[in-house]
Amino acid sequence: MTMFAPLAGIWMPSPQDLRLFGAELSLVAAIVALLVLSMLFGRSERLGAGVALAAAVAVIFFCRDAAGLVDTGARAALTPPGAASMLVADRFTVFFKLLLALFLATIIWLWMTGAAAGRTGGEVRPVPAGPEFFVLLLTSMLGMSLMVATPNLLVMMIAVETASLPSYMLAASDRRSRAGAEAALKYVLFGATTAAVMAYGLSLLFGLFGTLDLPAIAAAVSVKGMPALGWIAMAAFLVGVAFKISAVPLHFWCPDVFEGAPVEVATWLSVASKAAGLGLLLRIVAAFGGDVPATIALPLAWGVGLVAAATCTLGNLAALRQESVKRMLAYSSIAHAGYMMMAAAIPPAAAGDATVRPAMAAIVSYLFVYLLMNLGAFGVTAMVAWSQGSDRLAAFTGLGRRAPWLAVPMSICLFSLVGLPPLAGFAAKWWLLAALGQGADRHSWLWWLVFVAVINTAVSLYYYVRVIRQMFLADDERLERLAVPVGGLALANGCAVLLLLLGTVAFGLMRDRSLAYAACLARAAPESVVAAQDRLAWNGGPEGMVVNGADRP
Amino acid sequence: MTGSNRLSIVAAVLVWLARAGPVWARGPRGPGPADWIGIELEAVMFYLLGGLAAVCAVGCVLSSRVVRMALFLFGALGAVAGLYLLLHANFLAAIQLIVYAGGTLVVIIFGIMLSSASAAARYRARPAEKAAGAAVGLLLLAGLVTAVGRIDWSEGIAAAPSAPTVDGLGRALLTTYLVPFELSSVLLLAVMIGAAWLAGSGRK
Amino acid sequence: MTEFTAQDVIRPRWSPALRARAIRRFMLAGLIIMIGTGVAAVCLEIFGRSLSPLWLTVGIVLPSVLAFGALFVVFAITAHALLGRLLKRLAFVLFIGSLAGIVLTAWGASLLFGLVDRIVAARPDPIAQTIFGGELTTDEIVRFFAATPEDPKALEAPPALEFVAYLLWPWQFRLLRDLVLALVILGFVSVTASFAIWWERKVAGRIQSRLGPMRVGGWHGWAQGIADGLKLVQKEDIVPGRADGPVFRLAPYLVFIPVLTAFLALPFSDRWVLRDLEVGLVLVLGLLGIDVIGVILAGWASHNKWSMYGALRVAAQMVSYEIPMGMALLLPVMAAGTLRPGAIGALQSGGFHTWLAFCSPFLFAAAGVYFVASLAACKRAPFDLPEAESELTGGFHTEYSGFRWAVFFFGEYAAMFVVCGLAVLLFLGAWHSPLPASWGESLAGGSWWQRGLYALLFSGPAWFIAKTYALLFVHIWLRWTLPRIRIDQVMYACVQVMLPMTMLLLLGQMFWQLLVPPDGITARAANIVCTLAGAAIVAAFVGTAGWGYLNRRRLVGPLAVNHLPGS
Amino acid sequence: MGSITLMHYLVLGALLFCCGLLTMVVKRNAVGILIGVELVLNAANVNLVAFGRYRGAGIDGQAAALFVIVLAAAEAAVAIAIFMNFYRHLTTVDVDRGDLLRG
Repeated sequence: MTMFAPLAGIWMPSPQDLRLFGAELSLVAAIVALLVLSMLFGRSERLGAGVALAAAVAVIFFCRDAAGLVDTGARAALTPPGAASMLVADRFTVFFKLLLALFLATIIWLWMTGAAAGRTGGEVRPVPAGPEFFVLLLTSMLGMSLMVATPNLLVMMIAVETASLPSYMLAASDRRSRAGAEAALKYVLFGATTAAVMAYGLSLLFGLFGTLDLPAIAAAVSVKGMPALGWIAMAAFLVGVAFKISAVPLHFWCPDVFEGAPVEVATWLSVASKAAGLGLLLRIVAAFGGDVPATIALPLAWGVGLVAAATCTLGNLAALRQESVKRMLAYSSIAHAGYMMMAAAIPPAAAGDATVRPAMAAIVSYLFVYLLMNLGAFGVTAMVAWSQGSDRLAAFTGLGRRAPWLAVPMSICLFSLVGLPPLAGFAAKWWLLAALGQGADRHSWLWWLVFVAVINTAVSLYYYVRVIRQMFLADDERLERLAVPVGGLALANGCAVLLLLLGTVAFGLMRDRSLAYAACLARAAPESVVAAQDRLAWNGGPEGMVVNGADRP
Repeated sequence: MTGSNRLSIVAAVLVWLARAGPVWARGPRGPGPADWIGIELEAVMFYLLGGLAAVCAVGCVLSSRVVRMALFLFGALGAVAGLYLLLHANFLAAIQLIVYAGGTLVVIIFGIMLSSASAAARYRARPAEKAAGAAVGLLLLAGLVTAVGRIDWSEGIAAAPSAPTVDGLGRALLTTYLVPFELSSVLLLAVMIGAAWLAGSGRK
Repeated sequence: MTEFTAQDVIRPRWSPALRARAIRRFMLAGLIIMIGTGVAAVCLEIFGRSLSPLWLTVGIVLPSVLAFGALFVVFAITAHALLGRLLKRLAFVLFIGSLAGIVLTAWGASLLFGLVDRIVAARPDPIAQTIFGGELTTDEIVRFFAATPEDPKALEAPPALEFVAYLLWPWQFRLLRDLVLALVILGFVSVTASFAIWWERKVAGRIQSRLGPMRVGGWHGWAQGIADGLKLVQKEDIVPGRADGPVFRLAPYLVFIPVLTAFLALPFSDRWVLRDLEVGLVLVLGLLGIDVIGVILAGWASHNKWSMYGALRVAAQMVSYEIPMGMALLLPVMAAGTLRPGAIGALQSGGFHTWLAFCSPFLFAAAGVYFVASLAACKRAPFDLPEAESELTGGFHTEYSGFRWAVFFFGEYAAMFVVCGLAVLLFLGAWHSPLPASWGESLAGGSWWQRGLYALLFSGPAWFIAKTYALLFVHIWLRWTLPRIRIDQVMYACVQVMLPMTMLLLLGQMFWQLLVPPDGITARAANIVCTLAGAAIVAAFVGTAGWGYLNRRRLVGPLAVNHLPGS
Repeated sequence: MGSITLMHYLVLGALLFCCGLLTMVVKRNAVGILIGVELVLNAANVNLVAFGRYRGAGIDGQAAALFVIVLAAAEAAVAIAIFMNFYRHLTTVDVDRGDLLRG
């Protein structure tokens, strides 16, 4: 076209590139649409929820599309030829986006339930209000889905901020709550501090290696080695990632925010934020596999392992003495992040080695199961908190009688969080430990991590069972039955049923480890994700991260 | 003494002064007395601006009033903008002034004004904290400087660095850095909306 | 001549004895530092051959600066005491002298620098420039002058030439040149400010059917600005008891200095610019944005609720209006494809119709939007909420008096000049006259009077200054004509009117440049229409003024008019 | 002698970083902590631009610094909005006063 003649010399991304990132684009489109629509039709919350739901559906659709494209070998970098790639589209990112989209949909479900409860019941139910809430939710999702999709440190940092900044505001989204204000204050101060340290680390890494492209940095490291400054810079950069995962010693924000923030937001952060952080960590750790000498890969793995052990131990110990169930779940989420980090600590082996992939798959399946367990537990806690006005342990008294359809799924979710056998939580944990054990064939120190994980599981039994005991064994006749919105019942029971189903299926497949996770996901996830873990693309593999857009069609 | 006499004496003195003149102006050039003050302008500017930035940074730590801290931050920002000019990053210097000093800092000062009970409000650290802070800070600084100093920065330098132009930077932002560029624009949009929503008075 | 004397307004704050003691002390300090520095320099020359820049800065540069500072203070105090008396007799001479001085210094400096540059260029091998050692030596200067076509190596130079060489030698250093030019700019800003203060009062008087200042200086009280300045300088130095002292003292300079720095990149003509930076426009915009901080801090540090309200209004208003202002500036930048002020100015040399404001309808609208936004960014009426006298008793400068208050006003008028200058530079043909510069090409390269004629008729700093002053007049005119609007209206106008408008204009200009071929019929038609509209506005402006002048007796009243020249 | 090298800028960056970190640790006022964050981000920017100049990747360094500036602006806006929200509840921004959530 003559119109664009002045632009002829400028590079433009190809339509296929854009199609591969349709999920992100639809998120951005939803954000803009939300603003325009609320300008046209007034500030309706239901409109916001609708648009966000539509965005979630669009993301799922585009993920299926992208998965198909990725299967046929399509790759995108969104940079002009010759420049290092800024984004990658592989099965791993597609899976993460799918996970986030499903989760987003359930969060909106939870929100609708809460809004309905607030409208019908006489209780004062703080509803995070306005289309802004959904704008922020979608933006944080955009940041999270980009966190796992980039091999570039700069984009990683910006994506982390894009995920964090809206989250800070979401935590304060109930403006009448003092706890929310305080939680947001702590969250933002913590986050800003870690982000600044991360930026400093990034600047040093840029100076040391002359690039911000992760594979290029790994290549430079394997040639030149890692100086002391490099370790400092790496540690400073990982501080920002550890903040997202809420790894010890950067976990302080987590319980406060989960307690103070509205429950939808707490649920969202408990899974999505950690999942994205873990994906980012995996990408970094995995980049230092392959040709990187063991003198560099091993200390990194050791560090991650130590932090993981400390994270799950501290999380579990702190959860023991909590009276607030939300806070207890917050510490439990710290502990679970620790479990998942353990798999990231398995030192990546040479390209094509079988050790890494079970670890990746373990984390991926753990995340999926964890999403269900956490959603159920937080959902029930939300119902109780909404009708009782408190989320202390005392509010759960006699729930088995007062609302059996909440108490039973809650118990299933909690047992699954412990990791008891017939449930999906057990299968997830089993694969995690199995992956660790497989890695321990080569690095025997990994047995220590297995040991720590098992001990911690035993410890965690105590505080989960405390809630169950309060629900079924303690009762007070004076307490009346709970009025629970139907949507909430559906959510909690849906989670529980899925957990049971998954657990049963997985249990049957437990004998063959290598098959188990595949089969598990095959039934759990939509068809396009079936082979997600089979095709997990890591550096060095045949479908590894694309550098320089070399094999773009 | 007549006027013309006086004038001639003055002229003689001037000529004598000129002949005596400053040693470095006289030449001959090359290795010799003219070279011993081989200070480049860049070095002097660096020490002035860097010194200002460092003093302001230390002032930020030591000051107990928030407004003073903001003022020190302003000094540091300005000095860093000057350093960008020294580093041939003209555009960045201008952006630093517009966005950082003219935008971010105004927001911060705005926040201080709205959130402090009185102009004289002070927040003092406890002595133990001060001591611990100083020790940790100095240790950290020493560690960082040692680590930085142990690296031979001269290796692997590409060809003579050319000063990037505004044009080049603009092109890079829309090609190589397209993804971060668009991402940060979405981020700014969301932040603008969210901040206005959060700080608003709560009316619907 | 009236009976008014400068002594009436100038009440010395110091007793003569005190002043003399202070002068002695400062002189002594200066001398001691100078001698010490000299000794240090000699010692360094004797003992040290290599010296770190840090020590050199601490040992020599800083003391020298301090010594000069001390002597400057002495000079200032003395001058301060003398000026009041001098002003009475020499006001006119001073004014004319300072104007002439500024012009001559700028002009002479450029000639001098050009000469030195020629000498430098004549040298074969360039070496790095340092503070104390440059490319040139005095020998080379002498040789440059002494060399004749017959004997290029002639070294027999008269001693006077050697002396001249020492005078010329320092001017090869950028730092020194910048210092001189910075002084010129300072002088220009001072003259502009003191002139604008008087002008504003005169215009206000005319608009309100009265005379305005008539006493100081004789003819229509023209020295009022200078007298005001002197009065303010001599007033008592008051810092409110509960104010935050250092911040209170610092704030006026944070307003003034950034604006002064903005002149760094503001071109008065293609050659009359301190630094024609690649990012000049952004830099000017950034520096204009910084003075908000000074204003906010002034309001905060005063510990006074009126000041505080004023400061909060400033923070909201100025920061908000910078956005439409900056976005309106983007349109001419898009049209010109550069951020370099010199290049944008040079683009518009083809006459009235090539001025950027008339190139497309969007640019035409953007010029208007920019002008309104710039009014608000300078907190001028009708957007002068921050200092609204009737509600805030002066706003952020309620507690200020004396010299610091004067600095605020210098800053404000300098900022007005800069924003008007930007409008002229970007939209109204920069330093070019309405006649196309190409008509005068034969004059441009001719003898000195031909060149002068060219500058006067076609393009030169005079045009830039004249056009800027015309816009400055509109600023003043609007202030005394329009009522002040409410703060919510101010914010509404920015966020919901000007901002969307500039965005649409930006989009429109983008499509205009993509779709409309620059020399097609559409572009030409738009150009003609816009030019005619612009010409009509100018004609209406001049016509209204002329009609008003012809009917002045009826409009203003004989009492005020009888004093006018020509009445 | 006397010429400025990359080392000079890196040491300045380290100094700014340490001062910023100390500010974040020592101050009790939330805005004070934010100012410390800005200092650290400036340290990162000095590093980035200096590396860009001296290690032959000018555009990359400056582009990264540009993004850091943008992030700093966004972060400050969010932080101040949240501080205001906190101030509405407690009429202070002293971090130690936020003691509702404990455990």
